[in-house]
Amino acid sequence: MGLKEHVLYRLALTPLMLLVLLTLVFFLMRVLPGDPITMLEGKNIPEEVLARRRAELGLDKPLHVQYVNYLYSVFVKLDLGVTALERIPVSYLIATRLPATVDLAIAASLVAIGIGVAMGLLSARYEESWFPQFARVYSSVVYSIPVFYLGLLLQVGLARPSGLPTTGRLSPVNMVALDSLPVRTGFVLIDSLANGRLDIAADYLVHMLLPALTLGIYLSGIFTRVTYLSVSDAMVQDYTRAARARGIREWRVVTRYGFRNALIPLLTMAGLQVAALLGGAVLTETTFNWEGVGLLVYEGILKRDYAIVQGAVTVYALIVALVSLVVDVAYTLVDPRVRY
Amino acid sequence: MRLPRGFAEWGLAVGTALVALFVALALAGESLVGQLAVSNVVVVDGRVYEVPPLLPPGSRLTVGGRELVFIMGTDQLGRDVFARVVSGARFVLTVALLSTAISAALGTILGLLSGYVGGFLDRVLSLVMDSMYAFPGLILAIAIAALLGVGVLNISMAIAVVYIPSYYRMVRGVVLSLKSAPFVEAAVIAGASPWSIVTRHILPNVVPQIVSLLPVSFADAIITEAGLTFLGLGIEPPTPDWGFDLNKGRQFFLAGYWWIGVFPGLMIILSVLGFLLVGESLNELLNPRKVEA
Amino acid sequence: MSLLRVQDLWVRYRTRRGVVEALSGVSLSVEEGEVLGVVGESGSGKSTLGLAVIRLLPRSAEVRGSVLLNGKDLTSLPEEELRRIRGREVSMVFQDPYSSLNPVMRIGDHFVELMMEHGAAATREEALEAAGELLERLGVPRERLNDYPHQLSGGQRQRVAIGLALILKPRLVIADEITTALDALVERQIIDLVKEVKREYRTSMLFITHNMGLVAEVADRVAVLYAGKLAELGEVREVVSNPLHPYTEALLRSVPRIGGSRELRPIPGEPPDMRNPPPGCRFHPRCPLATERCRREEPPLVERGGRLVACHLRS
Amino acid sequence: MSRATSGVEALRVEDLRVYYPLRRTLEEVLRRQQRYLRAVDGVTLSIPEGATLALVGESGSGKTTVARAVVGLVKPTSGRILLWGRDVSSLRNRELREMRRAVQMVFQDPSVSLNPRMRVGDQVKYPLDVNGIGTPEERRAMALEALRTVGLTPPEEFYSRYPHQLSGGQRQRVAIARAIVLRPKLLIADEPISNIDVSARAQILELLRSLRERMGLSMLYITHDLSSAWAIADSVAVMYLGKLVEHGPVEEVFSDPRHPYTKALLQAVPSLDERKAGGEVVRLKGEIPDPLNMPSGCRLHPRCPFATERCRREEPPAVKVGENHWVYCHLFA
Repeated sequence: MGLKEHVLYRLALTPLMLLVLLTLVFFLMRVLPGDPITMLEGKNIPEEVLARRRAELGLDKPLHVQYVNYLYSVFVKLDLGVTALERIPVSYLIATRLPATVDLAIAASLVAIGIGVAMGLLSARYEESWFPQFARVYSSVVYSIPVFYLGLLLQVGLARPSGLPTTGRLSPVNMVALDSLPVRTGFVLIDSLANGRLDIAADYLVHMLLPALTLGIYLSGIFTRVTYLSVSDAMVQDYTRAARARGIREWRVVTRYGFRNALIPLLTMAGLQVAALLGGAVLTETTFNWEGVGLLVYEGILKRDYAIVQGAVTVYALIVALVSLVVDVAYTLVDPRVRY
Repeated sequence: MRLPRGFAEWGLAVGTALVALFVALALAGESLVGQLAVSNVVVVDGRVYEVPPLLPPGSRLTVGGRELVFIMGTDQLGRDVFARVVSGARFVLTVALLSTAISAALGTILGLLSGYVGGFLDRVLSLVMDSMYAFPGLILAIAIAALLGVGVLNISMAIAVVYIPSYYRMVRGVVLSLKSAPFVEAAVIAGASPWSIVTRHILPNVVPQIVSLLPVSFADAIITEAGLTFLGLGIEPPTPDWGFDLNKGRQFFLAGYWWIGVFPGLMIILSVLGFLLVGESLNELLNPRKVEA
Repeated sequence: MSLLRVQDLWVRYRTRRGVVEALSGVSLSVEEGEVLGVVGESGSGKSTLGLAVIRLLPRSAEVRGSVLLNGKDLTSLPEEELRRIRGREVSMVFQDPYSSLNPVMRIGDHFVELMMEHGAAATREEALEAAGELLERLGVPRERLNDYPHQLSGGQRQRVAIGLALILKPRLVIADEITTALDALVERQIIDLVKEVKREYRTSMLFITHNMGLVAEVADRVAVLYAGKLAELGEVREVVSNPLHPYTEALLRSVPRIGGSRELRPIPGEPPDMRNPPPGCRFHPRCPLATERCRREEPPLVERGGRLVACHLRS
Repeated sequence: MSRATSGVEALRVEDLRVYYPLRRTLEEVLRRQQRYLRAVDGVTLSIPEGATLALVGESGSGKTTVARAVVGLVKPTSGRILLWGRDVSSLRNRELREMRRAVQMVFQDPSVSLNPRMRVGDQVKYPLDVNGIGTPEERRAMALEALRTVGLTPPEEFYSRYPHQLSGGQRQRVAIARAIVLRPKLLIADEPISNIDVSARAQILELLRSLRERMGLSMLYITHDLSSAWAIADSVAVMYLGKLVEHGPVEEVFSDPRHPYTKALLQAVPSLDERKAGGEVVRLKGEIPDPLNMPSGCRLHPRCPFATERCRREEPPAVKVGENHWVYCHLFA
């Protein structure tokens, strides 16, 4: 198969994966006790009100009809439905929340990759020093810290003394200012820069610092570990030994033989970390009141708002599929042996 | 006795000590600290005393001629933080144990089936498992935990679902590689039945791999449990639980009452670290990476 | 003065299961323009010898003794000085051509890197030109420089590895089982190539193998190792036609010769456990001629008619 | 050294083909095409009862696939496999099981052909267990006997060890013990000495040879090592890219090889003796091509120094060049 065919194949697989997840979530939410109306309005609402509200949301129909209707609207009409209470289109809600989560995820990834790669490379280069041991202890300890705890510690330890903001995405003033900007993409950084509002961009970055550090440090544990392991794996291969036998400089051996070959397993790992990243984002967003999809889905679950949860699941699945597609294409850049 | 050498041996020593401590706490912690974990009321000689809330760590209190020491202070309800921290081990370790057992058992059975039977069953199961594996597990766990409600079994199931795919993928992979291993082919040539091949050749070679995954997935389960209870899911107050207490303590954190949250958080870290170290060190000691001679 | 002089070399590995004695006091030399074959079964220490010379043993190895290349002791050279010698004065070709080239680097880049690192080429183009020329002489089309290792066949890869070992015209090349991973016909091509290189470049070689036939074809002298010790050392023709050490003799007889007798005469027993080598002569548990003395006393290495042999029966 | 044979054929392989379907590209799916890897492409050979046939060739020649088809690990795409005159595909249930039991195999690498988590004795006993032969005590006794037969003495000591506690040669002995414990009549040995140490090779060859005498085994010995074929086989068949190129009695083929490939293979063996002067030197160009791009006509033609236009176009026929000595080459047609 060529790359093009592989991409097509992956794309064809995405709806299947989405179907599996949506089916899982759909039945979980319907089969288990509780529904949005009783959750929202208490258990003592009159019978006929309940019936009417249920009918409005289509909850009075048999389960399999609801299921088919739901799949029909997602896959054919590309419609994610409306929220139970305010009847806001879910796609609108997600569109307004997604940029915040994407920003956070990218920033956190940069932190995690930066720390991980630096630690991994230094460990491989100075293998006989104390550094590799330190890196391993670091990665184990960081892996053990719950991300929300790390967030709290940073809030107390870093934000309180330095006066960094601990919640929200922007100062209230800028929140209002942002709304009145002519150019809107939803991405605060892009919007503020496009409109020449450097102050808003700076404010946003300051607000993002703590959440990004929190999520980034949390993920850096596993990045450090995998970088170190894959680099040292490549460092005992025949080609590395052969390079040393040719008198190649050690830093070069570490980077062009060790790290360059470690990129292949690293890429696989990075692709799989998207799940951890998005999961960690839920807790990080809750801790820092960062209004992204994570916070939205968490509230949706508590309110038992089917539409929000299913909509978010759809978006998550699409993100995961997109990332794995990117990873697959990246393989062909990183490893000349890969031909799909 | 000699001192441990290298990361693996130190890791095993420290990890085992931590694991032993937490297992001991889970078994006996509650009986050691008594009622103070769940109430702020002390009864001395038939008289009832109330412990004031938000006492800082190291506070001493004399009630009815007896001196009480609150080395970790008291929480917003006047309960002893130390007592809660100590007795909190039971809930989280029970959940971790249950969920790991459930996911390991289900994942292994499904992985065996998928890998050995192959064909359509394998395709469908793999699609389902891969979808779940790639999906943010915590979100799935949150959803399930929110729907199932409180209780040890409910929260355990919510966590178990997340880790089934890990076991499934590992077991399936091992089974696939074993299926074409020469010693399995030799068994086929000797006339062995599929049942005999699975039980005598495949399972014995899968089990060690599962076992090596257990401690790390146990550690993961603790973190996930803490995440769920931090969000207020799956647990019913006043059951002592680190994640839950941390969440409650969070509101008092910035106000300066740091001890309510800090200590439960530390307990989470140390318990996760214990199992993680045991798992990683054991793997390294049992499967040393080859060093060219 | 010999080009390479290994003196009383001891190598031990510390492993989890105990200390392995890989080499126990081996001394030998390689003259200018000479190919010295090193023969032994696995565990004899032959690969350890090759790696010890170029100082690439794993860190778990303890090394004693000296390795003099052109009078410089490689065992005590500072790391940076050693690096400059590797590749330029002494180089090595490894057993498995499938894993000894960096899979993510083009063939040409292997040469460019090597030559620029050692200041043998000023520009990329210059390096590629020299590499292309050498490869063609070694039977690899020049265009292969643009390929990645996986695009080459096993034989071509081994030719490339040989090219990398030769391009800086080192004084000594260590060849460690360089045909073992190859198919019969490709092995033949590589043997022919090595012979040609020997003729044309007059490069000295330490040719390590388990195959006596190979040594007979390419080497001038041969060192037979058994359990980390030198059993016999001498001119190849003489050793093959008239082995002095019972181990050499048994080794030669254990391989059936096509067209010769079809009887098999295996060496009895198992190679020794090097964590706990046998006392006295290390070959005595498997030697048909062993006496009480062989069990107790280690035989010294003595000269017999221009040859060195370590056997009580010959002293 | 041709030994007396009863005239019965232990194994006969007739026009065996084993094709593996390749994963299809999108275009092929749309055009309903299917490409195959032709691992074995029309091989015919036979082993008289009590004789040993060496099947030699380089990696990728298909020799191992022939062995796997004979023991039933792969299904032939076409052709027939006859054991003692009976077509395997016509056998059912009990008969098939019994026939299979009579054909056992020794694999190439003893470090992967033994179950790492099973005691050596239990592995040898296992074939008896699954076939329900004898009582547990009898099975144990038979396993001990098999260990003794392959030279692992005292057998009681080896019985309870695990494979990793043995040397490579000893492991291969265990694998042989496991193969003979069912008292097979045909033994397939797939490169049994190529993954073990030099000094153990002759031991294993000698063991196989003595077993053959003692148990009256017929043997298919697969190897790329011609000198071992010389030591152990009565006749030899040479394969290249899924096809036979030459077969005949060992002495005759090795002293007077006809096919250019056989010649090159024989001349490739590193020799202890000084190269004899005279005689044509055959060197083949290049290396085995990718089996997905099989050459037309004679498969050797792109590498053969004697190739003619005809070799490029036509597949060579089988030509008889001596008593039981056949060669597939246009040079002799």
